[in-house]
Amino acid sequence: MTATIRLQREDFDAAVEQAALTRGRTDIGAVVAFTGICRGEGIDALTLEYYAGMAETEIVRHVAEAERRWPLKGVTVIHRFGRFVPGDNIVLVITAAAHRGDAFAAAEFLMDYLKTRAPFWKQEERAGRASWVDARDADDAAAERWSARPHAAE
Amino acid sequence: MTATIRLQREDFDAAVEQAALTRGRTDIGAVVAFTGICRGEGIDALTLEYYAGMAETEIVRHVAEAERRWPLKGVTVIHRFGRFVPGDNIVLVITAAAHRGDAFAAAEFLMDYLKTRAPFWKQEERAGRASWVDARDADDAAAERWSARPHAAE
Amino acid sequence: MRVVYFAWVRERVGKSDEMVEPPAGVSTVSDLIDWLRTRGEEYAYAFERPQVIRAAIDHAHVRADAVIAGAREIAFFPPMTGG
Amino acid sequence: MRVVYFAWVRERVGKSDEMVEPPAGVSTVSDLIDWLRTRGEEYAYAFERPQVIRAAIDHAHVRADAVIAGAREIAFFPPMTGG
Repeated sequence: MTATIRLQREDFDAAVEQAALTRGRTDIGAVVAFTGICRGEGIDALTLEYYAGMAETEIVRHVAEAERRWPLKGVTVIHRFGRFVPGDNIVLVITAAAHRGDAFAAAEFLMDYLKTRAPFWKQEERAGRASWVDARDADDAAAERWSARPHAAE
Repeated sequence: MTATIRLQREDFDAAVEQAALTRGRTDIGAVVAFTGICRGEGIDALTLEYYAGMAETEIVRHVAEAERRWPLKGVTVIHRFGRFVPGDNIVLVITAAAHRGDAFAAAEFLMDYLKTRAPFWKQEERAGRASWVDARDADDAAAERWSARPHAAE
Repeated sequence: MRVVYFAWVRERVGKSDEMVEPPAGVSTVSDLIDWLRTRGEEYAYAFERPQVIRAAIDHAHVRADAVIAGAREIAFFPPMTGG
Repeated sequence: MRVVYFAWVRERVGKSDEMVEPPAGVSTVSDLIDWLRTRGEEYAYAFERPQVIRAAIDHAHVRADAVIAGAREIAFFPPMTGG
């Protein structure tokens, strides 16, 4: 399987990434490309901070997990960091498979992971005031994660 | 909601279509782009026939149904017809929403529909011999569809 | 009324469309299939397994028991394989 | 060992990383949080709700009861909001 994983400040081009994944291949029947975009909704900007080193390691691990669960032909994950204004691209996940069900499932799995477990944090700017974005779903998961299991490293 | 629906012989450019859907907007947080591609697997070519008039009507109806079920900001469906060789694009479904769950669900719904209910038929060429592609899943659905319900037009 | 055929139904019938005037008593899609099968070997072949044939009336999927009165165009085709 | 902070934990502590030498008896992530809280107001503020703080040892998520012996880098941060 082809896997491309990048954390970068600069924008990405989904078409270029998808072409790189599928070029010259005839075993791919389905490609799902997810693009996450900075929404307006009263915010002026979004700043994304991440844990360099851990983020890469964690994404690589989850791409491997996706590959273990579904027969994938290729995966691309690009997560940007830095400052974004509404309309800017934030994240790209592309999955390629022979059949569409596998491509859809793997793309959703990777996005769910990136949303709740990858070490990234968003700060919003509204009317000149910055505040960290709350992770409601992640809070729930957090309760479970911190529950008392002796010496249970994940 | 913005909806673009096209049946065409010529190829499509997913990037151009996605840009058209999201350009100048700040209410879209998630875009799912599904591309269906002609696979090799021993086939030399694929020919796609469709029911002009009905195909458009049916796709429009199912895009409206998707819009009813999920809060979508935009949908693009492009289905090609004609002759394809392995690696060629066949179908493109793009869904845009504020949140990723809605975009993923609507894209899967539309693809499931196109696979089993839209009036398209594939013929394969293997070693110079043409044969119509069997619709295993659709066969099952067919049994249900033709079951005896008095005067039940769908 | 106009009848149109697709994919292997079209190939077996040997034409893509035709105008037909079924006799009185042919009131449902199922009746129409039964009547078409009497019109020659090519029709008997195309409709030899009526349970796998699908139909549409005026561009909308219908069941075998749908009434055909008032239909402008009736389509017959195998299970669909798009996408 | 090196301790690193992210997002509002970093802002409250007032630094992004530091070297610390916790005393004997500080054996788990939870112990380390309790000890850090004694180091000043900024730490008490950052860790005022320890149940919402997450931790990683050497780039892997761990629970509060994970043992810190042998760790090179321990990270503290709020629930993640990527994607």
